[in-house]
Amino acid sequence: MIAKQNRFLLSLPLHIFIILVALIWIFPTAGLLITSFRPASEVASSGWWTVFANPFDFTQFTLSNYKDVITNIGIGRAFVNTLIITIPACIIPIIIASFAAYAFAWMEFWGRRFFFILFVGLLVVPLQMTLIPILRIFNQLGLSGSFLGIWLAHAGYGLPLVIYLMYNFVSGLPSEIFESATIDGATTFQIFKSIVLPLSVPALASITIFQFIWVWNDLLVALVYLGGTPDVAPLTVRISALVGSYGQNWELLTAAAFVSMLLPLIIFLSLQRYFVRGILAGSIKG
Amino acid sequence: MARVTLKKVTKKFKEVVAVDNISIDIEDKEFAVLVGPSGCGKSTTLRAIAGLEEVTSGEIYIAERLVNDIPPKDRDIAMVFQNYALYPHMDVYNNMAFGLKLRKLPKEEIDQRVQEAAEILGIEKLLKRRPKELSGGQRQRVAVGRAIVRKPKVFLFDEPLSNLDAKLRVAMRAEISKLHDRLQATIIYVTHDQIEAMTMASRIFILNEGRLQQAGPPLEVYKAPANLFVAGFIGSPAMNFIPSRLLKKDSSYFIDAESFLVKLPSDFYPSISSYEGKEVIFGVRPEDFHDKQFYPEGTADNTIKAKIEVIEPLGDEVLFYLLCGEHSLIAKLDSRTNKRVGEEIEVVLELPKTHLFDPKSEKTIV
Amino acid sequence: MRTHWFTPWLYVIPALATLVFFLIYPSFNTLVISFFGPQSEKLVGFANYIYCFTNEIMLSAFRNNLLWVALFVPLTVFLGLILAVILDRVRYESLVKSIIFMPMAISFVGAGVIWKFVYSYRPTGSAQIGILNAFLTFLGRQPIPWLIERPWINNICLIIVGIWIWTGFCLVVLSASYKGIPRELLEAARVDGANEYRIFWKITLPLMKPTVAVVATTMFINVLKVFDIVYVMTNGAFSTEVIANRMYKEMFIFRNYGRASAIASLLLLFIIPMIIINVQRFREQEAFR
Amino acid sequence: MKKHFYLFIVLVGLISLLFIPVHAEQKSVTVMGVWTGAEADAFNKMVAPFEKETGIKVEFTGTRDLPAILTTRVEAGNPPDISVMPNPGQMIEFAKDGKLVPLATFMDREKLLSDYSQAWLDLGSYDGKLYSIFISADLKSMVWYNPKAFAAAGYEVPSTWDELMQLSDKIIADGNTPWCIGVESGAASGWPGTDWIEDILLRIAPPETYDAWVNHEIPWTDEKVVEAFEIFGQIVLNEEYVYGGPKAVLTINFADSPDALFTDPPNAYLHRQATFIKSFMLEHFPDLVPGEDFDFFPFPPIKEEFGTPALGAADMLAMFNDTPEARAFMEYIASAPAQEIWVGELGKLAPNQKVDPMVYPDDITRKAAKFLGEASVFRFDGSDLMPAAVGSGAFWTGILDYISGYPLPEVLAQIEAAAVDAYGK
Repeated sequence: MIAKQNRFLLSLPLHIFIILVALIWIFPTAGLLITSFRPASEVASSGWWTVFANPFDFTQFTLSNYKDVITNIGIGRAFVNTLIITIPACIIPIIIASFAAYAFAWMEFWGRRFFFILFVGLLVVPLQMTLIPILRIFNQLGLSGSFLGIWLAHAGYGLPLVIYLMYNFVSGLPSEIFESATIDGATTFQIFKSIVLPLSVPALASITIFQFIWVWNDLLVALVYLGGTPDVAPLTVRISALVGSYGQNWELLTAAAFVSMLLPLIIFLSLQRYFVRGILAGSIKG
Repeated sequence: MARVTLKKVTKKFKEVVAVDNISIDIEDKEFAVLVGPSGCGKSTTLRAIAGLEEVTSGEIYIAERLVNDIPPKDRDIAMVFQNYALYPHMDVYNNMAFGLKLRKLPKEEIDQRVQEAAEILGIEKLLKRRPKELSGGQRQRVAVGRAIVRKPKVFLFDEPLSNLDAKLRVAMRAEISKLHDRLQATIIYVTHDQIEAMTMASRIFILNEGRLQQAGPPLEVYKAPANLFVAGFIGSPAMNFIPSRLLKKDSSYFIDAESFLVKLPSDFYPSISSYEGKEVIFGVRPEDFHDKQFYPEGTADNTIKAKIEVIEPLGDEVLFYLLCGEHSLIAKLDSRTNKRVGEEIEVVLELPKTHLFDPKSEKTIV
Repeated sequence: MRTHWFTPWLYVIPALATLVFFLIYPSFNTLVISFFGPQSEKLVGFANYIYCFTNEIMLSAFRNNLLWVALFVPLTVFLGLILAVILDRVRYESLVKSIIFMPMAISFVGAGVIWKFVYSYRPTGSAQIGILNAFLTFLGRQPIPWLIERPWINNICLIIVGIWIWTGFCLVVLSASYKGIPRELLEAARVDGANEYRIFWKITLPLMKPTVAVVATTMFINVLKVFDIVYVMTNGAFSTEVIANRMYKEMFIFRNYGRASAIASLLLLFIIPMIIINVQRFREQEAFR
Repeated sequence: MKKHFYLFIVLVGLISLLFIPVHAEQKSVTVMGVWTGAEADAFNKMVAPFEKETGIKVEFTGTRDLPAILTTRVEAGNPPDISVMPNPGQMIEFAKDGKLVPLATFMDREKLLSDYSQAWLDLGSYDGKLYSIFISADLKSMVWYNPKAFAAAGYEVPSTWDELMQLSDKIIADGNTPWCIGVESGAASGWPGTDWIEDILLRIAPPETYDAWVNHEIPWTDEKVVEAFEIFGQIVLNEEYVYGGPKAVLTINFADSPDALFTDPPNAYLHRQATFIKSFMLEHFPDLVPGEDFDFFPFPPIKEEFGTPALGAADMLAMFNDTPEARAFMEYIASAPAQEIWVGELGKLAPNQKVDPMVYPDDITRKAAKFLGEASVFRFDGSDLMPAAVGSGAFWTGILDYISGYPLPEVLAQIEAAAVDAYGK
């Protein structure tokens, strides 16, 4: 047995490495956070770390950036709009993709491989190229400017990656579970609902996060399909409108960046506990 | 009534023939064991009965009903998997209740059935646990319990004990046998372990390379193997096969193995006459050798001399690895034998129990 | 699984319909337009494609994308993999994971601002507001204008921003996969006397191969589509142009739909090798069934 | 728990269904623009009286992604009623494609002629038809300085190019740096340099040469263009002339670059930039007093015979959908009262001649307006008139390449290649 102390020494480089990486990663963000509390004139003239010269001098900080952001973008309405857009725009593609991933992973059908490859290949389509043809059809269907339109659009753009990630997970489930459920009398849909979905919770959690962040941070799709009037504009549109046309007002941008980061981070932190190990351990191992 | 009948069932995976024209008839309430080495097609056969594999040709009947096109859930069967295939996200109760819920049974009945099964298997206290909180043996019981609650006509077991340790395996063996008596249902059980097959089965079906080699009650198969494969597969240690020649001298038949010559009993003669002077394979089970010191029937016609190479004491019996000429033999002898390694020993063959096989067709001659 | 022939289609059709509408039809449309002139008014044959392979800026965009592929893909995947494995052993795993994932939650404009602060350059002698140059000055060195030092430094600086953003994605997906590996396998290897390094290469990595392939493919596609970072930071000036940014410019700034479509079609073409690799993996997985 | 979740989803779904006909059936006009931040606020102030008077709601979307959004929506047949044009070049393209509504169909020609100078009307026209209205202008030919710093150092405001260069040399001799320049501007980096080239070209060649250059009737390798670049190069490529040297020019954001005028001691004394830079200076240094702490003098003449032309840029609106509401709105923004609110808020200049100079916030703005109004030669920002592939593409990158040290012939040859391709000649 290695002594406890010894083991700690062995893993010391490991801890140092992790902490180093974490520091590198957090540094730019920390700069952003501190900048968001500094007045505009300071931002342009000195580095953000200079606040540490006298960290308890609170006069060098200001909440006015946040005040400006929150009051100017009409945050309540923008927040509601964002949620109205984001929640269905996450749920719809994940449901559609789960169905498809399940079929691709566990069913035999003609053209299965072809369609799977096609679906994954679509990951590369630049969405900018799709805007004009789709908006044309939307206009004819009366979908432009409607929430339904933007939900479907986000679903479409998100699908390839979601299908790809879901397939990777669902195809890795042990086949005996499916067979056992078949013999227990489950239909393909019951297997999907009672077995595949519950077992895919870790994958669903991470995919939800990705899709959520993507929709949450989207600007272009919202502007094109929904327009930017205040009654429908999501946070991103409002925030980007806050920054002057010439790209000035960095201090507002930094504050806005933190306001808009908040919810995705909360989602990430609260879903993180689903990334747990070994749900399957009991079924596939003796 | 749950007979299970396979008529000329064949299953091909692309070019590979996994099951080759198998016909089996399993009686109601029988404990049928499909046994064979891995890759012999036994699991595929079982899965075909379950409906998990579609057969390439042939017909499967369960309870006199053609089930080829009937989905697994309507075949009135339950299956226990080698890896148990418990639903990892459900507790034990729900694992067992899942199939019943799908069949929309009333809640009270589900409760009652699960309780009953849990009692039978002694897992009443585990109902709230998840599979990963259970030991291997407990998971095994849950898997069986899940099959029991369904009250199917036919139980299918796919190597259910192979993931358990040796002691637990012996205990579970007995338990499954008891369960069979209690449930009064047809059981089809797949294993590669011939001891499991011998101890549990009312009838065993030996498969090799996708073909049925022999079917019958375990002892019958043991005593009268239909061919070289069955003879070698059933019994442990395996039967000794000695390539030799059949000689006729003075109207008696002899086995000439170059290093020894033994005289066959007269009741063999009718079946072997056509092999006179030809190559045959002479088969002797280890327990049909006896130490001459303690076996008075030894004569010059049934005794051979051999050198002891290894001795493995098993308790009341001892395995002797012998070398007789160029033939390596294994003999299971009385533990009183006091010879040492390297010494020579005289062993008596119990000739009426020996077998002769045709080296070309591998069929049993006698 | 045995199903009625139509059942799988019930599961696939919603996805298929959505994709046909939002991606397949527009891609087809793009392919057609790529053979037409700027406003799709006349057929020009392969002229747009010839432009793509002869125009100097396009060629430098191809070179830069290659650099992105060579650095961004392996680094994000490898860093994600290493972190997924070693973070599993420390108690503060979720904290570090959150930190590394955080950039994913920042919009590209926000990320652009952050990194402009990092790379900011002020003339020698005046206070540096960029952390990198402040550090160099502190060491008594000359500050470096990171984003204009071509051809390597500025491109690498942009790639670092990409890595900073995307490693979190790789980490989260790979970590989920790593946690799916039965611990017994790793323990068995440890008992067999393998050191951690060998375990990683001989056990962990092979078991995670499908997921690593998925993540690598995703990152590869990301590189082909990398646009926001370059657009926000340099807009392709100082030899940092990339294919997707060029496409955006041709499409929306120069309003040359033909060329933009040709570039988009080329992006589709470049993904084909990656897809072929995925097909093979798909086949392998089939073989296990 | 689970049930609540489903209930929540259903609720969200229902609520959002209520929003599906997103735009109310009220009389309204949709307007799209690049204006965000303070400019969007000013725009809202400008439309408030209009909304009150007419009952028409103005639905404004301000986005810096205007080129992409506008292109997409126009191509898809779903344009806003009225939009800001990114530049006259793009306006002409839309007009050429027949996407714009000619304004003469409903606007009073007489009133337009009395409100606007012919130059503005011509810039808003294509093929003899008026398509867009300018609502504000910026003067570009200005050199900003800090009068207090000038006084302290004993410097005089120069009135000719030679005096300017002598002043520059004197500043160097005093151990200081004369100029501060920043051409970094995110995705649009390089544009401040294009203004230099344009201003210089107007001062070394007749306006006809400028026009020929803008229309690509003379190549980029023309000696006058080369000369303009070289004059710019004398300043921008000279480590002593420009604060921080060329590297700093490339990396300092244009909005931050005038900060150098107000350090103590000043990092630089001269800054050439348009009227709008004033708002940045005031934002970074809120205590500055216009006219006292900063002022401007016209970008001086280089060759006497070409005088002091005014270079300018302007914001223009054009109409895509011919609705009564859109007509009313176009008429409103063309009017002096609307522009008075707009320029008063932003310190920009008004193209409408009837705008009372008193609405300008300070004397500096009035001085700029006067300069713009009285200039004998006025030219619109050339890069805005060129096809985007040149004016917002190769020209910008060319400036950056030149400042970063690329040989001039190579830089110009590259822009020329892009121009040949874009103009089709």
